[in-house]
Amino acid sequence: MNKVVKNVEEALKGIEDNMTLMVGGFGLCGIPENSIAHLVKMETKGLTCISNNAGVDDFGLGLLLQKKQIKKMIASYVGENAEFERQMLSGELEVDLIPQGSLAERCRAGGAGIPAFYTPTGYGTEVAEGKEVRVYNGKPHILEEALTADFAIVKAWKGDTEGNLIYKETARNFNPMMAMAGKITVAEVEELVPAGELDPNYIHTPGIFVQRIFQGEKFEKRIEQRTTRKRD
Amino acid sequence: MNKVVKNVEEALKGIEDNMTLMVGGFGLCGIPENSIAHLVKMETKGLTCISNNAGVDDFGLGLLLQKKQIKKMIASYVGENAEFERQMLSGELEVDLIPQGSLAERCRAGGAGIPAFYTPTGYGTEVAEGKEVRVYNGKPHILEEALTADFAIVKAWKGDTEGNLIYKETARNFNPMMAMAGKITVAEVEELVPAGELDPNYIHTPGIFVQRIFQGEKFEKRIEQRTTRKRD
Amino acid sequence: MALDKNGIAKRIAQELRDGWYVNLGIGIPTLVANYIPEGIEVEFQSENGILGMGPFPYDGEEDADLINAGKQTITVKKGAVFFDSATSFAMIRGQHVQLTVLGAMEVSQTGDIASWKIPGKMVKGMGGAMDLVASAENIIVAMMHTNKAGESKILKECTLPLTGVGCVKKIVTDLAFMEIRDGKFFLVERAPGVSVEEIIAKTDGDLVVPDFVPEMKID
Amino acid sequence: MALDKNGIAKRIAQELRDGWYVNLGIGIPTLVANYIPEGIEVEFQSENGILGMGPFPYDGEEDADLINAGKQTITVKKGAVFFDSATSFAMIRGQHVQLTVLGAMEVSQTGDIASWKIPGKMVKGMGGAMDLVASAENIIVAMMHTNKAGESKILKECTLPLTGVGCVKKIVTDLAFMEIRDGKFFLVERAPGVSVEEIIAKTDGDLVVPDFVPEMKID
Repeated sequence: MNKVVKNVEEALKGIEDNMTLMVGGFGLCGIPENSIAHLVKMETKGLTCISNNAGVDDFGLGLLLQKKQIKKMIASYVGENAEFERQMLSGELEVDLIPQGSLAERCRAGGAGIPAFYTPTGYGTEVAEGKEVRVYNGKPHILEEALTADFAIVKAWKGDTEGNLIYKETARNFNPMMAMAGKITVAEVEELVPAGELDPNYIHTPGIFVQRIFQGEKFEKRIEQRTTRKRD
Repeated sequence: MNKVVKNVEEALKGIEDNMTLMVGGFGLCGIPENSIAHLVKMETKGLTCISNNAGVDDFGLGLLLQKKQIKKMIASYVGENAEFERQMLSGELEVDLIPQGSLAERCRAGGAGIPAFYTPTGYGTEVAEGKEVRVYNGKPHILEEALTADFAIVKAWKGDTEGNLIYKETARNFNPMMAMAGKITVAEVEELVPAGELDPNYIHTPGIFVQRIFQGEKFEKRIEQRTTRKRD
Repeated sequence: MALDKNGIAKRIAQELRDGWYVNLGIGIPTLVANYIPEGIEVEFQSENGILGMGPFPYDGEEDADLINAGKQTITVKKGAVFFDSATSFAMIRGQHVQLTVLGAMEVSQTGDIASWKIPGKMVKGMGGAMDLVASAENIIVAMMHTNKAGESKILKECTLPLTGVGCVKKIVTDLAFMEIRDGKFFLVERAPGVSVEEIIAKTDGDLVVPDFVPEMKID
Repeated sequence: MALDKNGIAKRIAQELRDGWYVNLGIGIPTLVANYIPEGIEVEFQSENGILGMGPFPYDGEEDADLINAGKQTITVKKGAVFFDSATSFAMIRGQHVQLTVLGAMEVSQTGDIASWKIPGKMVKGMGGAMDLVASAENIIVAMMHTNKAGESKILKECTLPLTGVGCVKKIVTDLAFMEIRDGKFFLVERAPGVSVEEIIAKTDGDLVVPDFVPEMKID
């Protein structure tokens, strides 16, 4: 099943104002840079973005925030983005903060046809407000519902023409679950290869979850916290 | 973290009468042959076994059934085992039949700290009896609870000394979820290698889920339905 | 003349659409893979953990680690992928598989299906069938119209324990192609040489018969 | 003399046990990895998807695809493994990680912890902290005993939005090592040169002080 589209324009066709997008990555690691850059060009407005983080001021989803294209952000940690904090505190931006593990599991659930599940995470906190509580194994749990999106945009290291994806190291993070949960899932990859070149035993995201795939033109792969040690 | 034990005796130490065991595999594919053979020798009785199938009369879990070591079987499909059917219809064996996808998801949930989840599977059937029903997206779903086990016994292709596992082809099946859900997880592998020999990007079961690992002495790998075609 | 198993599979194959991921059950459904219409591409998922199944292996090339959900030795096509059972049913439950074809002991006119148990007699278990019927957007049942005693398996209500409720959309038997419409069987096509009268006689449930019932076109 | 950040990390490192998988939060907790006691082996999990973290890379060898949960460039040890975020939190929620060390803005004497939000002022989000504190069997909080204004952060009740309820077991501050016992802080050890009186004065919650309070042994 050939899923290849010729470029980012074609890959993002159909994204409209007020849609919900899932965007893969953790911090600036494993984010779909080419698609984000193109979303800025598309000037789509009123987006709800589901992503663990909101980028930094001048990279990642921060670029969409600067252009005020995001109406609502669903994330777990947004500490590195001054413009985000400003828009949130001023009320311009709706924000739903979700514990990281619940965010990951809710995306997986959305892709896996599990509409809701119980988790101990967040019990007794703001996160639990309005949610059903039930005791299992002597411990209170809250009911969390699945998340899905009109489009899920993920970034992989290698992909084949069938949409099978392999991620590199910790750039995997949220990408596999979001790939499962998109009505249309778009994958941008560093290297696009013919079907049969990836070992079927070591594929992270089976192509069945991916509707469109393209090779990104350029990956900056910015490092957020460059930490090193001196050679002895 | 070295998880290597020297043989199957040491690997299965602590398994006692009336315990609950998860046993990996689908049909006879990817089953922990060495451990099953040793369980027969141990003569442990009153076991509750959670496994997708119950083996055939003279292989796999069928060996434990022949010796009447199993009190209760939790499975999804048991069609290939005459002794199983006899024991069940005579009432000697308790049987809990669970849809295959719910079985897989309940094991994963057990390993992932999710005590219960909603699924559409089984609504309106015997499987739903006594279970809570709730409508999501206009469709009735039933509440299924997590499964865990005193021991999970899985079979992998390659493993390293840290307990990291790689499965081969469709021998993966239930092994990864069961590895997550055992209080003690035992892995028997075809090939045991030093830490660092497996590519960290392509490991199916991270070693954190595995408490004991050993290289099996012998793998028969019996084929249940040998189907072939003639060369043109 | 009533269809044989391959005939049923051929008719079902005509329902395949380009780009679909398809799960084929054990028995007649497995044969559907042999009759994919020209010009369309479909991918077969087997719930034990594979996408991109190829044909059976050549004699002597069987691999014990490579089987389908019927436990048969198989091969893979280029672009295949292996995964665990939880991921496999995430695909199924999450409606990423567009079509499920499976066998049945009974179907009812409201789309109920019974396929896994005869109380006190046969208990094989439901395997993946309950997950498949609960979630699939398109379900085609492949079955014989009557049992060996000649009794209809196309019923007002199922008598055996159910596999799923109100889920079946299409049924292809040795005699007919029917759809479930408004709580009744609707006769879409009859098998080559089979009369509408025979189908009516062998159908226990309410059957809507349009003025003209075309004959199936099977090569 | 009150402990510095490295001193706090050193004291916490003494609580590590052989064979444990450990998750270290951002800030002081990250430093704990530098002080693993001799003769024990522990493995560090980072919730963005890695087990078996090694030290920071040498200058020029940074890999943008290889970071920890603090977004810092790292390296891997032999036997490391990468996984996705759902699997990562399956490890955490499923209690496969034996110890969590994290920072806090406030802790209460019943083990509540606040660490992610100052209403109207600072909203960074909880990241993985809520999952970690809800599930970990052992939680050690690394923090300063007081804020910059000198006010105690060791409280009867937290004033800020909670991260978790009744979950903290041990607290190591610049002044003291305390445990939560029966709804009170129990003073286990004092920092080198710090008096019991100073700890009492700077602790807002109920503090149980045994007759003899040993001084921490920090190299």
